[in-house]
Amino acid sequence: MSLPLEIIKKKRAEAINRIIGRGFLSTKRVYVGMATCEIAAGSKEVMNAFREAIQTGLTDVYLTQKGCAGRCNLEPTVEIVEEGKIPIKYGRVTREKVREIVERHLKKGEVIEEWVIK
Amino acid sequence: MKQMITIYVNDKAYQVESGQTIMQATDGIGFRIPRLCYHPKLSIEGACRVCIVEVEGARNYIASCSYPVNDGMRIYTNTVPLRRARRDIVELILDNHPDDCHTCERDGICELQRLAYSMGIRRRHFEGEKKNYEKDLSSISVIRDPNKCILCGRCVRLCSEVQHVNALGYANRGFQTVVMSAYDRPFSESVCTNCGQCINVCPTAAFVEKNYTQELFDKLNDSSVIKIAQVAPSVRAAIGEAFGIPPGQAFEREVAAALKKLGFTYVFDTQFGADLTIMEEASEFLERIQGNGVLPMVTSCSSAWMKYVEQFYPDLLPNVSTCKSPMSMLSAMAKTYFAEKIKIDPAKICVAAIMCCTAKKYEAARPELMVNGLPATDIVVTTREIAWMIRSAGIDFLHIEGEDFDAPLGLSSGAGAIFGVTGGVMEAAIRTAYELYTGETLIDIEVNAIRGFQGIKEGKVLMDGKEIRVAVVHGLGHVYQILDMVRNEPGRFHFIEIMGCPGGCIGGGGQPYAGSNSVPLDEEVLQKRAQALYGLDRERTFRRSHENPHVQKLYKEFLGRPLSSLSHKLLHTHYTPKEPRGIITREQTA
Amino acid sequence: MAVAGDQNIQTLQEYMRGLKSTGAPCSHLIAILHKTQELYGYLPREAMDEIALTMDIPRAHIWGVATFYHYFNLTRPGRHSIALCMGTACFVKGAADILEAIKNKLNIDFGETTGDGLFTLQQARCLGACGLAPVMMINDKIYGSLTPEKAVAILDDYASREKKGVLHTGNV
Amino acid sequence: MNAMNTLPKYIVTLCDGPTCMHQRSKTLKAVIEEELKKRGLYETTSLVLSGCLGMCNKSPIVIVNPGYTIYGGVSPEDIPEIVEEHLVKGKPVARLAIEEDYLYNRFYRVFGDVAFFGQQMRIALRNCGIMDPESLDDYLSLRGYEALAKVLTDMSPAQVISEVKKSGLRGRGGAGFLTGLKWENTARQKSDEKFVICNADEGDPGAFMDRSTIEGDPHTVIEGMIIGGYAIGAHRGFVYIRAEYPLAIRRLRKAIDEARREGLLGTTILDSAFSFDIEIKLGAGAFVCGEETALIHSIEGRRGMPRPRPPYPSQKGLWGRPTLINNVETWANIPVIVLDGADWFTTIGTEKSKGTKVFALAGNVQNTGLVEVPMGTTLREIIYDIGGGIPDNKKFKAVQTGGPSGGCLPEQYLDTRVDYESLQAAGSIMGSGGMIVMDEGVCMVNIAKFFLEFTQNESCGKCTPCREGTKRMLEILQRITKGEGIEGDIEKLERLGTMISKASLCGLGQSAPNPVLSTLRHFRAEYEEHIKNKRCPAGTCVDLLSYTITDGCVGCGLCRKKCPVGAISGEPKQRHVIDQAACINCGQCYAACKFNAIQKS
Repeated sequence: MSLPLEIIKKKRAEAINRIIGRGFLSTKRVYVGMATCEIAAGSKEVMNAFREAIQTGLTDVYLTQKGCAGRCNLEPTVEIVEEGKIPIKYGRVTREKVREIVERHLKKGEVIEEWVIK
Repeated sequence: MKQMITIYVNDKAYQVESGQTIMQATDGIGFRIPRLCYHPKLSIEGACRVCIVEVEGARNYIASCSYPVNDGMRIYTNTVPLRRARRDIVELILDNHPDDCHTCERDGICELQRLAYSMGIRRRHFEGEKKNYEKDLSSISVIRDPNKCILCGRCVRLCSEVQHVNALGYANRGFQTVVMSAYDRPFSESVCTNCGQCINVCPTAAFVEKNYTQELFDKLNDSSVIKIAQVAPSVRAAIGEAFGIPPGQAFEREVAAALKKLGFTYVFDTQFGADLTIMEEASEFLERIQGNGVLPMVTSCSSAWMKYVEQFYPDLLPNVSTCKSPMSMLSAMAKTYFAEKIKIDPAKICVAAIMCCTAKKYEAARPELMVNGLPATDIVVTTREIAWMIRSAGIDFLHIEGEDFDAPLGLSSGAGAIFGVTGGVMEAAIRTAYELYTGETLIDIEVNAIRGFQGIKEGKVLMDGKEIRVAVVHGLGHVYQILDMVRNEPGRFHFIEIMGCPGGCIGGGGQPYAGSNSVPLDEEVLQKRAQALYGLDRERTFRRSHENPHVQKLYKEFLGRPLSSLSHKLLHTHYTPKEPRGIITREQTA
Repeated sequence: MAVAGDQNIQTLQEYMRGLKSTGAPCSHLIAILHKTQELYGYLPREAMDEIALTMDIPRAHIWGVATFYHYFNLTRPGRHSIALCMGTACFVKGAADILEAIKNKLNIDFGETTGDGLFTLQQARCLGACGLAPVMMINDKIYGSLTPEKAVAILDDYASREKKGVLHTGNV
Repeated sequence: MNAMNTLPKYIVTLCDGPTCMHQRSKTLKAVIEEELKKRGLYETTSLVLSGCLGMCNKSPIVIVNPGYTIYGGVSPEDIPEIVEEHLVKGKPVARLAIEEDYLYNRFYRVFGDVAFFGQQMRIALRNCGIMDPESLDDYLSLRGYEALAKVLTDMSPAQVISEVKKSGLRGRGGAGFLTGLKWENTARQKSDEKFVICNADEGDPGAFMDRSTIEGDPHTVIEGMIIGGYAIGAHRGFVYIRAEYPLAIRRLRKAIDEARREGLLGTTILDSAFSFDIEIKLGAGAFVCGEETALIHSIEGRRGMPRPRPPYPSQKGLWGRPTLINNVETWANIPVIVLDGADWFTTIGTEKSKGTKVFALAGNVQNTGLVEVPMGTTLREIIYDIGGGIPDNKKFKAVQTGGPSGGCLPEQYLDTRVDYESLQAAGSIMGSGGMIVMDEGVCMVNIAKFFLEFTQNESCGKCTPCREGTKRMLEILQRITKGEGIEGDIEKLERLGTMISKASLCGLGQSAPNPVLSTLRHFRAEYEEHIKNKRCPAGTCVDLLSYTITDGCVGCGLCRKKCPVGAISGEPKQRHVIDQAACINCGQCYAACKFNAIQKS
């Protein structure tokens, strides 16, 4: 019988493998806020827009939801995390903005500064 | 081992037992902290906040009813800010209570009125909107007036914890909280058994009996009617209290005299009905044990219990004796046997029953108890109502010359008298059944095993070598225990007495309100009322129902024998399951 | 008593059957009432009676609980339930004006349903969307950053879509 | 801080917590700025001062992002090397870098550069916003359930309790009772069964910390509860959560199911001898159920009416058994205390209030949202540095903390440190974390009335002072805001308020008068103005308003058309007049006027 600590370390290793298996190591990780407040502000639309982008050919992106980070009046929020770069947080994202974020940021690597939460 | 600790009350040291609440401890050393929602027989509510005290080191006031004492505790019961807070709390209650003391049923005997007076509230500071609800007049026994309710919750706790009926509950919340029955339906459509204990514990007039005194005065002044009164045993054991006499003194002949002064043509005794009940019930019991009838047989005298069984235990209705209650038996005899005797049209007779009970008002209205198309009992008034009528009619009850009850339905045995105490019916039945069964006279007729105020009492009687196991229950809250036993061990008992009210009829819902020096349901008061009835029993020449010569005469002249077909027609009845079905609670739920 | 063949009552009974064996019956009461409201949209008396008899809980007790918790409706609600947030953040940002506008528009107060059975107005105590204050929730959808005009326009939109029959039922 | 017009290449965070500040982080800042300028990097580097980062033993701390390189024990002499090697050449300075793996760090890797977040310290909310709340894998990857495993492997229940006690953690639900003490009291009881409850009946209007925590990181609450169960010897836990939070309920349910599937809940957790499971119990819209005895009654299926204490829930709680109740935020702190240690935890916060507190910042403030700061942060820092101050150039008037149980504090209290004692001393309370900022347009009498309406509505109706007393107080306030206040009303409010707070049965009643008493204390003149002069200085009490048309009127006639009662008259191009007797103060003219020619007073 193993000790709980050993078990949990094993579980963690397995969990990390599964996350990687889901594409965590993609160059860009996109987190969409999906708490009640975010959803109220329209984040479901945002999430769907990213999903559609992936379905229609956007690659090398790891898309996931996240809880509310707490910046309520700028919701919906989206984070784009890239290894070695400063994580970009977009605020008040809409379906239209997603289209641009996909085209400019995710595909071309251009940060759309005016939407960034500073 | 009781541990003694030191507490300081207003800076004076006292030795008290540990493990008590502040209220219990201070009650024992000569204090009486004002209180309202607290009741010794009910769970601690802590709601009214009248009993607050200051405790050194505590940021807030402490409700003394619920807070335990500890060693070295310094308690202050009368500081200026505390007195003001307590006064303001009582004023807040008053501010949301009708200002109609002068026209209120409980004027002069209202706990709130007493409390407000002792708090020294002479001016109002916080008056505002008052609640405004309709009175619920639907029940034939109990009136509910939410406007007078101060939400102490005693009735809710009582109905749930003591009676397990759960007809009452809180509804809504906050300032809108109201005590009502389920779905805000009329009380008459609830599971209420009409026991009236809510009236007894209510500190104000939020619950009162449906008052029939005016109807009765009208009848008494109607010369075309023959006015017959019958008086329950427990009325005589308690009515003195309504006139300021300490509990424990029986006023038997005084009641008879007062009723005659009120204008009754004949004053009969429900105890005669009780003797008659015993004749029938003992015979029914013997028939059941000898003829494979449904056992155990359960008594049927208590009106609250009868409605309870119809709603809560309809499957056990075959166990219930078919005998009518003493009241209904006597009324039936008055309108047949006696009417024939005096050659009067029964329709011209008005039978008024003076009862310790509110549920009897409901019983009197049961259609199945009609006799030859007429209601057997026309009007039921409680001990409280009759005491008021006596006073109102200008009769000096305390100096009245006693008179006898009238023949032929006024003579009773000692067995009839003890009907009013829990265990009394059983004791009376044993006295007679023993003799009917064995042919021998029972010598030791005081059956102590089934006396007293324990919730469930069990006893055994040997009749010709046959062991008869009996049980006695009082208070509806204990009923489930005994009936669970009946279900689990059908052979365990032969005969069970069940009374709806704690203590039996002496603790009925129509008895005088607790005086200023006692609390409702005070067991000491019940003991004294019981002693009064046991005293009457001991003084009687005849102590067994079958020895009552007028009962014997009734059988000889009219009924024939117990369980005769005429008896069946006039003295027995049947029961039917009633809606809404009651929910049996084994633990308290409020 | 339950109407024979009442699908909801049957679902409710099944739900209760699953609970009855576990723990004190009373401890399931609030969950059962939630289930009832989910099925009926409110707490019909027949359903409460059914709960009383199945779970052995006195009616007065059930009634006490049903009336204590404001989440429970005791009457059938309108097709669309409007929960106007009166939380502090919304209040500070003018929820009282929104309330006034809605009251004027629909002629109902909190807890009431419009005569046409279309809207029920309810008071919410913070919908947790304070960043968008003032907010209201219609059925499950939250509308934020309201002004009195915006609120009225949203209601108009519901009403007109309802007329055209493009809206489905309320609480889904 | 240097103003940035374009996105920086690097973000340098300097810990500005009390310890680091003591270690001269301010001097460091100057040195860094100088070095940056020297190398022409000043415009492309963002320099951020953060709140305490909880690495005080290695202070001063400098963090360079991206990459989240932490430099500890940095001296001014080290700065040129860091700037040259790391910021110019892109090679972190291994010599100075420290390996710190506190649970909260991960949040900073993503959010540390934004001032709003950088000033905060995320312990309870450490995972909110950086992981998928519906993924147990995500939680596990962030060292989830490691605290539980550690406890089950290395610690006895007594050791767990002693660690929690040592941490100085106090209940985050409002009262601030020492959590460890509560655990100890419950553990001490002998009983056949004990229970653990998570109070997620977040009822303060304007507070949503618990919802966010559960929606963003449900497992942390579950993990905390299991550890609590282990410590006190309970095998069943309940989460009592508002039915108004469907998403939180769904996520929690999913998290419980997944934890159960992974052997983290249920029998023999992680192959240990310990078993524990959690059920969800729904509230149904009763604020009072946040009170622990009312909550217990509600779980038992009764009306949520509190009962007198003692006995305390730790002695006789759910079904009469010893019960440990903590709120969501408290539970969320537990895994951190276990993994990062009580010693570390106690470095954060003030002497008597350790750790952080989450606030829901709302109202008239630029940045609304959830804010978690070390205890001891000032109100000013929260409202201005994190919250960005008051919008629309309006003046700050008051901040309300503690929801309906709390109080309003005026400007002179802005430097009050948020901890249990300081807020109480100022006349408010910590409460569960609502923080509403109010500008000059908010009437304090009206706000007191608002809160009292709330508590009045939520009073369970059991005890007289709360049921009847708050009603009378409300009536008086209604009178005052209608201009019908009379001499003596203030004294009555004070008399009732004091009595209610000292005599009520439960915390709800005892604190119900706080909004009134605190505004009376700090804004008494505003009350008097309403009563004596029938004037509402903030201009919000409708019945006390009057609208007048000023010289600015050009006679466009718009107000005349808008007026629903025809109270405005005037010739075109002439100054219009409002008939005060006919005016109903609806304000439509005021809103309509394009020339600001209508005055509200």
